[in-house]
Amino acid sequence: MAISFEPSEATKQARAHFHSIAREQLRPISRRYDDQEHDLPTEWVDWYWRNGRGQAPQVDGPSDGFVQVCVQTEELCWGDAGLYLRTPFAGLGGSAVLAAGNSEQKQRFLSVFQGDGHPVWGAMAITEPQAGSDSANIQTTAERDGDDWVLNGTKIFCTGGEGASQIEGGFVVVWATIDRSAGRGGIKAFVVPAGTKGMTLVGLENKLGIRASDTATLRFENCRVPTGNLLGSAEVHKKGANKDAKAKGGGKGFKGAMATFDASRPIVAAMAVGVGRAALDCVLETLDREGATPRYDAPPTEQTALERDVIEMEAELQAARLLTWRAAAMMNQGRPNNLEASMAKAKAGLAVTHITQKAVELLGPGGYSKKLLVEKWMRDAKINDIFEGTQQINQLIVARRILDYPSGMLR
Amino acid sequence: MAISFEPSEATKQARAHFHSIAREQLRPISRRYDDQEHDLPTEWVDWYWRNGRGQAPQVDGPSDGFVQVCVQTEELCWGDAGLYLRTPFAGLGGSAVLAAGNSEQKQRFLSVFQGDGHPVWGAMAITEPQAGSDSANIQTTAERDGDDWVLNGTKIFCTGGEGASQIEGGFVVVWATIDRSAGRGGIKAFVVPAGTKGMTLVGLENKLGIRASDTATLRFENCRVPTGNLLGSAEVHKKGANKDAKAKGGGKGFKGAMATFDASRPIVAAMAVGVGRAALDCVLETLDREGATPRYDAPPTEQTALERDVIEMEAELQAARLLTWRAAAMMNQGRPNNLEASMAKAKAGLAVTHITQKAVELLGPGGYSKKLLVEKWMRDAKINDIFEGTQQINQLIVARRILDYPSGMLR
Amino acid sequence: MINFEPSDEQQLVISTVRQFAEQEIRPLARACDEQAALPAALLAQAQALGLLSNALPEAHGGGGERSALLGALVAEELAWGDLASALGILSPGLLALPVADFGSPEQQAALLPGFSSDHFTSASLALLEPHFGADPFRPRTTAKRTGDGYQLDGAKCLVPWQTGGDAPTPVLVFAVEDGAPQGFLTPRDAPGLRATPSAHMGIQALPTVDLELEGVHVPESARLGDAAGSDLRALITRGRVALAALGTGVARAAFEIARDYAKEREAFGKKIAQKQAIAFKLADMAIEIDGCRLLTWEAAWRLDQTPPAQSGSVLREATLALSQVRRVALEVTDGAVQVLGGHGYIREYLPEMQLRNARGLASFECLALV
Amino acid sequence: MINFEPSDEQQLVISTVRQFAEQEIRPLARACDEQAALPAALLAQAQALGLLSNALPEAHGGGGERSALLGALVAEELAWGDLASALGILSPGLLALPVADFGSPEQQAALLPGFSSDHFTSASLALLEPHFGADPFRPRTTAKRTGDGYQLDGAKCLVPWQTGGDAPTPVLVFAVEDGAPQGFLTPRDAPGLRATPSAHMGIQALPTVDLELEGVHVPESARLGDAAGSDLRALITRGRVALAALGTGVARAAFEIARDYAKEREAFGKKIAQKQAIAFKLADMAIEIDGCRLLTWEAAWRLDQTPPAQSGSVLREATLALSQVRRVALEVTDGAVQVLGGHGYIREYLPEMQLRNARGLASFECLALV
Repeated sequence: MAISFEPSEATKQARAHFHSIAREQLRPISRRYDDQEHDLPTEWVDWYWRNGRGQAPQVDGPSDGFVQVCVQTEELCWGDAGLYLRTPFAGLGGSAVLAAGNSEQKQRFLSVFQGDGHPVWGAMAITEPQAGSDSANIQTTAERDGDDWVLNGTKIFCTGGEGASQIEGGFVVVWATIDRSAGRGGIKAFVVPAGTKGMTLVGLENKLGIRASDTATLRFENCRVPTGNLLGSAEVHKKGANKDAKAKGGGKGFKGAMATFDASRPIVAAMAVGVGRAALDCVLETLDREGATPRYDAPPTEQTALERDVIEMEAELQAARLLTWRAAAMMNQGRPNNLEASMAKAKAGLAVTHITQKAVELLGPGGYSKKLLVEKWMRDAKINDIFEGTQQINQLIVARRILDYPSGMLR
Repeated sequence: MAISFEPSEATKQARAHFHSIAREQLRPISRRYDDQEHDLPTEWVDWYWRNGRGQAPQVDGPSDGFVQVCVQTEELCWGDAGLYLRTPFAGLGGSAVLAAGNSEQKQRFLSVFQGDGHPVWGAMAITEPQAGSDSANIQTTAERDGDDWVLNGTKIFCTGGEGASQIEGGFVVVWATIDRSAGRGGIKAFVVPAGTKGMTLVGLENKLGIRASDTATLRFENCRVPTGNLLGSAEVHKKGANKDAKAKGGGKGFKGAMATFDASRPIVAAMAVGVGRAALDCVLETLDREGATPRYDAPPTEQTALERDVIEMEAELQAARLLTWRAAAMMNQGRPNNLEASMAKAKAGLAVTHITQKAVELLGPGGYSKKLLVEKWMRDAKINDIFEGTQQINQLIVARRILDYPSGMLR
Repeated sequence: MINFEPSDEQQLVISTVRQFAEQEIRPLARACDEQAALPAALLAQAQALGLLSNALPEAHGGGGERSALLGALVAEELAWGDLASALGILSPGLLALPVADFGSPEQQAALLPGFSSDHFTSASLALLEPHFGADPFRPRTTAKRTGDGYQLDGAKCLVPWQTGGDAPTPVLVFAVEDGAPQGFLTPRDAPGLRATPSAHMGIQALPTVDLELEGVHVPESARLGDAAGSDLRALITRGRVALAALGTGVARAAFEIARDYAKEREAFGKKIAQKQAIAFKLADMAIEIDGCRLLTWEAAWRLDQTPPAQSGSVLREATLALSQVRRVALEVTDGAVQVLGGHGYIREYLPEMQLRNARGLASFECLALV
Repeated sequence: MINFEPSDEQQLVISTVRQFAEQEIRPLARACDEQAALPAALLAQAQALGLLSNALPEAHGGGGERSALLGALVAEELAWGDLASALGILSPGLLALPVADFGSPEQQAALLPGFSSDHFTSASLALLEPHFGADPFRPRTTAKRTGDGYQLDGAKCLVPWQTGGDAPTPVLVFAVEDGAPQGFLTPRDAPGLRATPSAHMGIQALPTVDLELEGVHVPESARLGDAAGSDLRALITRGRVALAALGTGVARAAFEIARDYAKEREAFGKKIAQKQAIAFKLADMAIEIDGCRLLTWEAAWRLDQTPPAQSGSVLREATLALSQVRRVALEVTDGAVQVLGGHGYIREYLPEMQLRNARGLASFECLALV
């Protein structure tokens, strides 16, 4: 088929469906859970869990696949990105299980998300106090002891980490090294079920935005999980080891984590687009109401600064959205999208940072006040420039790809 | 005395003087010598040489010192930066002699610039085909042979290199290594008089802008100069050598070249400000003529994009000018200004690139056409982002200074 | 279904034009700029590819496969080779496409067959005006009804003015008639029409003129679309999509040169591409260029979902795409000059020319159409 | 003679305020933001420095050393400590300085002595309005002559509303009388005046209110400057210089935190400051901040060459400075958040607060004066 920008019928229906959820379920409680940081947004969690986990109506016909997922994510985050992140999802932990787990593990850890029980959460724990975006430098250790792996270390910035570590049925996928001398090759992922002894919720971060989301610090002290909770193989491939062997069995360690990011980046970018659109929509609605709808045919010397700002915001947002959809569409075809996913994430994070900051400015003192949600969206938006790989990390990945440099050539 | 932005009387008079030179001598021939690339602008060269080398009227009272030099440079470059660079000056070569030469050398090489003879030029040759801004990596060699130094190598991007190498009385200061194993410590400066055997003018660059200026490639093949033409000492200080010794005698080698740059950067920044102001003045005059004078009290939502652009251009230009003056004022007090000079150069280069590019846009198809000089100023301005240390080099110097890092810590 | 992969047919066109740009346009780009002329042979070769002909109605000898998206794909590739050459090659479309979209049957029959031939037929459109603050949507040039036609008065600038081709075609002049802009097919040798060659910072190889129109008389039949007229908004929309595609091509070309230079050039013992300041700049360029392309594709695709007469309904998307491209093409070409340092500033390398060309995009309207 | 070095006296003021900011303001900044309040003790300590008193006329107990430049130097240092605290500390000037510049002898005698004392006297100015597109130069709030005074009607927002001090001072409300804006000294408890606490993304520690004015009556003597009136343009000019200085301080504070963090933090085996992407960003911040400071100094210095009533003649310079500061303070604080990465996003470090505070600069006018 040819290039097309026409969403499938299923995508259109899903968009409408999630838009109404965003409008009716999320927006009304947005301000409250921004103010009441760390409170569980029970209305949303329960509503979502009870109402088919937000499932969109089934539609026959072709599917946009991952692009549709992006559209859905955009709609929910148009509603509220903080609450979206607090939704009872398997989250990045679930993606890791899907990407690197065997079928028994998928069944064991993920079926609860389709079950009839209470809401559950999954999460992923990678970042450590001294590491930041340097995920190859993981200090948390996993040592084999009989039929168990014993984890020791501290993880920070674990999105969804409270729910995943505290509520029965949930789990945290923890990245730890089983052989520090092996560098990246020694890093493996372990599923730690909620409530496992030795896993402690140390605290939750007070944040600039996405305050409804629980960003946790988790401590692992002699935390034991059975060997069956290791995702992928325990084999360690040292630097310079046979590449074939790496590709076969070892690809589920560090590279597995990275592959999870490739898959998650378009979703994260779509989150960003949703927040940015919320702010832009608010500006456009205000302008319409005030009879100041931007002109696309203004003479160059008569265009207002406001018109130019709005045009730039619209263009930036749409560019971010299309880059996101492109990265998602490549996943539909099973094509590697490491470059395109990083492009989308880098662009979306930056674009919505600008768009939301500009929206606050354009709305004047009102935009700066807490009477509108725009100020909150500006605070929420900034996370997209930071988490799941900062702006700089994504630039780095893009740069390596376009230069065709291995990581050693450009750091 | 307290902080003051009031130029001295001498500076005011010099400004008026050089402004009228710029308007009457340079502007009328601007377009011609842009079109007739590589032609010597004889009207300007002769006028300047005959008319007291442009000397400003003597004024009693306090002097702004180097700040006045910046003001004068700004005025001339407001006239035409390409012609300014073709002015019979001792140039950077002269600055190097002043900074690193002994009194005999100063007399021998510089007196001709005050003399009654024909116009003469000085130039500095550092850059090499494979080195770019990496001036520590100089490949041109100087070998001692009896009472001579014998130079071999090729220099590119030598501003003023045609006049300095071809017209009797002029000279080129050539940076060459006398001991490659010593790295920077082995780099020394040699004065090569115009017409010296073995120095060949290979060619002149065809450039984007400043086309009236002669950017030369010079080849040195067994080019002999007497030992008395070495600036500073022949002693080589190797890496890790005693710092005191370095500070005493060796400071006139590589560090001497760098000091020349510190002194020249505010002047180069002032050149940039002059070109940027030419473009901005043209925009402001056009707006005044069209009854579209920018308002400084426009309500935020009614400000035109044009007004915002002009305000930004004005602010950027003035910020660049003040940073330049600050770096120059520090020289008056003999204070090290490496940080401030690099700040000024970086800011001015970038600011006037933007200002002139914007000016072309704001003037529409007319700004893009060759009927106005704005398109030329845009082409001229870009050199300020590149020569005498690119944007990146200046950022690097600023970064090292603010981080208090030696060069080895940040490259 | 949302899809970003060109079809086989689209891919074939891209590959063909890319090869043409690489082998025929790019090698001549510097010389064309310095000599301020486009070789007739290049235009003839390009015409032989049948890009325009393919888009014209079958009834008049064309292929009947009009597609703005295909036009955008072609424009990007041509401009990757060289912007001035691309504008020259696409210039027949400045008359042919408006006539195809709005022309009366008689106008179509008279003018279109010439553009479907293998010979390059030069053509032009006069929209931009030289006064400060000129508004392309609301020209000041006037068209007044006279007894047997119209009288045109005003001034135009940046009008492509190539010669060559079997017969000189009229220039399509936009003027305001009773408050609404309309196009008038004006013979190049009409009394009262004076063309003065003009020169610009960039696109030097494209011959352009300033036009003065003083009491120029054209017959009633010269009005594009006859009684029905034409829609300038539709043309500007198509012009903006074309410019967006062209600008994307210029930016991509400059980016690639900068990238390759950075991988070759050493400083301080490393390739300069290994410096974050350079590498990240290149990464940003790549991201922005892809964003521009996707915005352009979307606007073009929307045009293809819309009857030509209603093209103006896509003005928003076209404007968004072009506004990004104007910014990005300038930033990328300026950045490429910067990456090349001293070599960026000399006319041995292409980025300085690409910077001059890219700066023009801010002022252009309807210098090409899709 | 052009000189960028502060005099000994200027340097002494800078050092004193810098020390105060470092020792008294900064340590409380986070707690003030979280608790949305400024400790009375902090305001009292700041008052004891005599910054405002020094600028007021000697006739009313002040030091008679009014200097906008000194005001700018002070503002930068205070805001380096914390913007909300700086605004609180400077808020008495919102009434005292306009009264010093424009007040009638009676108004000066009644109001100024209180501000020259060692006690912090809260004061306020109401200029900004809540409607979309509000124009600070042309308020919508109206002042109508009545038999014995004026009737004020309208709405204001972002009005600093501290309490404390010996006696509550009137709020200086700007309203349009016969087409020209004038200031009216309005008692806080005037019937018809309703103050509702407001909350914002940033400057949370500064108490602010929305004001509604419905048929508020003030006597004839409430008009600032009596018959002569006052010049809003002059006040806005002084407000812009103050904001520019404050914004420079915020940016400098965020820059320093980012710089120090980058020198401490390791990634991939190196300090992150050793990465060009970080180092160059820090270099750009430093350059832009210095540019902002110099522009601000120049505007302030020009104010000092101008009689207070003609301050409006410096509007251009003040606007240029503030326009740069608005951009730079936002970019630098956003950049600081970025340099700190995850730590930039949490409320353990100051950059996230500085970003929230800096964003407000775009909407502020006359939240402080020099």
